[in-house]
Amino acid sequence: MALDKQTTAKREFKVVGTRPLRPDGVDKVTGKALYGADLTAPGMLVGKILRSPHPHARIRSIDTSAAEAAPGVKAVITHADFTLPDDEDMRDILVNCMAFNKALYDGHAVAAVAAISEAAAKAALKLIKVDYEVLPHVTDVDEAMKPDAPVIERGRQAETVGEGFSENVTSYCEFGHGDIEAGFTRADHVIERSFKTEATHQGYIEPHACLATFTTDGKADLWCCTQGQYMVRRVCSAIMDMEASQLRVTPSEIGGGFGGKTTVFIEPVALMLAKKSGRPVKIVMSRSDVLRASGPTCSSSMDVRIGMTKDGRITAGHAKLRYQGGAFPCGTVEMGAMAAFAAYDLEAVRTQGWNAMTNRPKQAAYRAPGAPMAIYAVESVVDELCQHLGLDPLDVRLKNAAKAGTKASYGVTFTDIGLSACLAAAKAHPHYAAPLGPGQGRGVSCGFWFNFGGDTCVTLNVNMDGTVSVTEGNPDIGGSRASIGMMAAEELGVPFDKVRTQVVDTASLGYNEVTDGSRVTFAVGLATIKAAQAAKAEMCRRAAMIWGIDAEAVTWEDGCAKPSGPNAGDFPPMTLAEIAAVSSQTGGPIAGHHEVNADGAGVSFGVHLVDVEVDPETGATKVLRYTVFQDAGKAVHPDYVEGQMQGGAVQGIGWALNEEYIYGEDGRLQNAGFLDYRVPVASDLPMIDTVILEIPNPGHPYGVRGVGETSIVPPLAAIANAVSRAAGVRLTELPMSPPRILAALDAARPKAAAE
Amino acid sequence: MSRIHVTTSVNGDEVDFLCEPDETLLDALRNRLGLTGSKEGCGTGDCGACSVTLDGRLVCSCLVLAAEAEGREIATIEGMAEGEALHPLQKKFIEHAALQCGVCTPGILVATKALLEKNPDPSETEVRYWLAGNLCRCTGYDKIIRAVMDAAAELRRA
Amino acid sequence: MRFEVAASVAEAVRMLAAEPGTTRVLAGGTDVLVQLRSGLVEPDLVVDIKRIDGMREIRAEDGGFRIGAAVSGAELGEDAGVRALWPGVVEGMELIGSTQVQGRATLAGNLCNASPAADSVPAMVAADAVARVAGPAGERDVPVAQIPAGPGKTTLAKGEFIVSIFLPARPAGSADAYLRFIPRTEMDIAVCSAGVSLTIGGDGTCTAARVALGAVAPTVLLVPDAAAALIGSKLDDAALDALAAACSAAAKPIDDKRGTVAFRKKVAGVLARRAAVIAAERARG
Amino acid sequence: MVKVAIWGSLRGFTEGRAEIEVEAATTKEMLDKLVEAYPGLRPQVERGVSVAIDGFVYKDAWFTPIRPDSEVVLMPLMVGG
Repeated sequence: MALDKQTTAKREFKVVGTRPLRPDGVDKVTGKALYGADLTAPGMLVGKILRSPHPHARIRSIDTSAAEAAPGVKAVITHADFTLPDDEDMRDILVNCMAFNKALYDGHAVAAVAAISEAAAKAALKLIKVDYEVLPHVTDVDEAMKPDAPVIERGRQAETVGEGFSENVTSYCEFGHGDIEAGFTRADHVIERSFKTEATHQGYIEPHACLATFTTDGKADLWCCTQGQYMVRRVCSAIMDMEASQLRVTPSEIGGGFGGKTTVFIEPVALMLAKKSGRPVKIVMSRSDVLRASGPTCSSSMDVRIGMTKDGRITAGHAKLRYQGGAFPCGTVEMGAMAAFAAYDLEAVRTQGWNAMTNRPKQAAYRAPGAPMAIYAVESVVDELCQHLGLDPLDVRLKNAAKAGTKASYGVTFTDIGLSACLAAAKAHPHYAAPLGPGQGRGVSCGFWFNFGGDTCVTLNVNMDGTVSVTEGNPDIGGSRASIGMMAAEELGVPFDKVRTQVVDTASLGYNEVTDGSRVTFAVGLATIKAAQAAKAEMCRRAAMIWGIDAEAVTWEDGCAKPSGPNAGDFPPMTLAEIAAVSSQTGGPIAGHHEVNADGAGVSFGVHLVDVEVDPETGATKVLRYTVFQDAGKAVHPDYVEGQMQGGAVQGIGWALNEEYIYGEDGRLQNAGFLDYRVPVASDLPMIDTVILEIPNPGHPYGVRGVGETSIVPPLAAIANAVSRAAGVRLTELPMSPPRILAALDAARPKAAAE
Repeated sequence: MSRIHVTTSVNGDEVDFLCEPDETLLDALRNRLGLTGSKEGCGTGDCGACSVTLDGRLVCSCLVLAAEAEGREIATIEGMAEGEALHPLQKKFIEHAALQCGVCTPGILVATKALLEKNPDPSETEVRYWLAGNLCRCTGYDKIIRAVMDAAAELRRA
Repeated sequence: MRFEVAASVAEAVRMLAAEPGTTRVLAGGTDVLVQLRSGLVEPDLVVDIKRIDGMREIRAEDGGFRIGAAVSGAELGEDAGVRALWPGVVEGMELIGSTQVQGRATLAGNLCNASPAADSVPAMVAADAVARVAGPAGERDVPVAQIPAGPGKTTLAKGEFIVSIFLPARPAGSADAYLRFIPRTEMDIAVCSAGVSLTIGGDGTCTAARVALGAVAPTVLLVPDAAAALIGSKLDDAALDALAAACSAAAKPIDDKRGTVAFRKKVAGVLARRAAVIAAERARG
Repeated sequence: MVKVAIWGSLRGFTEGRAEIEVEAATTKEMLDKLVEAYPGLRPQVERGVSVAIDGFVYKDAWFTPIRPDSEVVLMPLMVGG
């Protein structure tokens, strides 16, 4: 459908844009909904994983004999039970799930057991003897890039990386256009600053959990909490060297993911234990396992240089981004480098990015992966330029805002985008005019995310009683059953409560990409609308048969088939229910399908506005007021769009203020629990106000844009800018924990006194 | 380790089970009694997903030994609705879209019910501090707070 | 591991003394269960003392209060008498963990966990509270400050456990306050903390004071210099500055994942100063 | 002929060119021709690329038609959260 883009004509919606009750609500408020750890099977064993205490160590040998002989133990596995797949990505995933020749980070899995009880499994883990040769380690991105750094794995460097770096640097990228040096010359003021951000974790409340069964004829069933059951099947069947059709993966309800459940950590281990023991095996990660050995974000080190004229025109921008993504190559800095200056219409811009390996867990996606850090750095420098030149930060952003026709730094020319609308809405909002008290500061930041579509497959069945069943393949992580059902109801012209949306296992539909890239409401919605259109065409054909007229002479309107005009014949409209009731008599069941590699996901922009107060004696920051402005294209269920905006904002607040991976000198994670990995709690926060803007995405029939990810991008800089203005000193390192803020304040105090 | 026989009351029903001496009440509820509505998010009392009441007092069931439950009264999320009738808090959570993934929801509902029984007219700040031990990663708490305030108002009217 | 429920103090002492291996006393369990589950401690015996008579009671005694070892934070907070006499101790206790943790956690448990950052301990030390310890040799009274021996270690002997905490009577014009610094608003371990107990005479002069700091040394630190800065003053800025300086000087903290030496030294003074102001306001009624 | 914009770090493999002209009517043809003309691009193309055509991003879609006046931009393969 490349050249068949949708119309942007305004249309009247009946269901889309309303706020019906979500269909899975009752299950989730009564405790009936089944999540990853909630299923049991007869004869089930408990699976437990032994993890490396060392950040970097060669595994000389693993002696499992005592564990195998222990009472109640039914299987013990190590890397020796697996065969490395040919595909490099699959190999990395397997080696991350089970260490081969080396333990690459604190918490890396080295062996696993399945036993009849938790206690027996725990006892068996202690009997496994691993002979480690401890190696020098590196966890900091700048250290890892130095030529003399301990190398995580040789031979992983792409041809794009230049000379002078450690082999840990796996790839280099560069984007941009124009002559930046000429641009800086035109500037009245240029600011260059260096920034660092620590790794954060998605922090989903539900730890990874799965239940695997394996039959002797090679069929397997896997129940797990995941953002994509088809991805799990593809990866696990490759690792287990089995045919995809022989592995059925059923997604549980999912207790949060935010990108962290777009890959596997324990599923291949459970499958191998189940295969070896011949019994169902359940593995549930502890919170400490989740933090040590699932997929946090990249940490970063960045240099940003921006020039501006006295009247606020940005003349050039240059960003150098260095990300570490754990012990395997990743492609995250590319997205940061493309997103860094996306909010600006620039004549001269250059971004460079380096990905590096360290002795940390393999990074996984986290909401707009790669973008929040890069945009934090850029938006901080823009803010400082505004301060220096005495300019209003929203005016400056409006003046330089990317718009339709802007050539983005990554080469693409934008179509209709909502950035200026968000900025104008922020400017006009009462929040922006509200007075600030002493010690308080206001910060603004733009945010951007690309949004994706991808492989999608939906079936829509019209039942004989006039109800509709939508079958889709993307786990409902935040209300998508509601939004998908609403789009089906809208297209068919039936009430929302006549539609039930089911998320199904891998045997029931073709491939669906993981719930990521803010793709579900966009892509699954698109496929659902197309499937509904197919069902409508079939229902028109059935009505035509009943009326004895040509199918082309029947149209669908308000939930009914109608003759298309006076010439077509004079028949009373037939409702969906009436057509469905006689479907058996008119040719059999009525269904619509749509299968597509969806494109046309429109980019998404947002603007955040925040007020904070900094305690000058302790460096504590209190968030006083927060408003999110975001372009949703078309908000299908506004409650859940607001929910995405609020949830992303608060995750960003956590990233900005308190969340961080803390590694000790010994390379071990110091804060592997919710006590010291500090996600925001209810009492930390004010209400998060939201303003939804709707600039329709021309790539979707209803104008929908993904909304899930953009909201985590602006808070880092919005909070940093607010804190820096409140404290009177520029903060350049995240998180802005109280000791960091107080140290910055103390460093600035004698200087201020001297001036 | 010899197992311990525990007789206790869960949601008003007398139940008994055998447990290990070091087994938590949460594990016994989930694995012995099939009540999987209480969730384990951390196992260290930092997330509140396992909240239940023990003799009317709000606790983390991951920080209670199952053996301690002998002769006590436990209430879990499974006992909150009466038959088909949802508790007003449950209704308000759905109405206000106060859940996204829903995994923290049972614990938050149990905790909130305990709050409103103690303090039927809490301020927003009181609700936020009472719920500080119930982590929610999806919503940013906004819609949860709105749902609680609205449910409290409705319960006061009733 | 064995789990036993003691019916009396004597039975609990017998059980604890007879077990050759590692033992743990279970009151609120909010620390014991975390250690148990993480594998940090693998006790051979856990003795539940909650069903012993008097363990969950708060009794008025000699103008003060005797608080049973299994009284939870929530129960303590609901006691108007203790709250009126020792508001700082109550607020210290109430800061521990979440509402859920408050349903279980106890003063005695917080003390015996022997964390330098324990929230109730600086306030108890400032209050000069006394722990009653039961053991094979009978009962003895020990100042609270002498119970912790270092991080995770106590001075209690084999078979001993705390049965109650005594908060003494105090003259008119007395009050206390406790403040801690945490990065969030709840749910964190104190990065540093300060408890201040003081008495203000009729003319507004501070006649007595005790100042204790948490999380700036291996055990809670009583700072006599800080108290001396207050005593005899009218709690003017100069006295409060001297108090803060004495606290910052006395603090001997470490750098760790929760804070830095510089931060803790400075903020210990800030908190002591703020706590003294609150305590004085309370004392003046 | 369509003009394909190449991101900066690949220019080392295109004799410094930021834009390459190839005769292609679909994305697959375009990628094949690029690699044919500049074999240094092969590792990156094999690792995976996205293609933006007139502002819309296409991932692994071989037969997406390209008009001669289309804006075609090569992008690294992207993932979301």
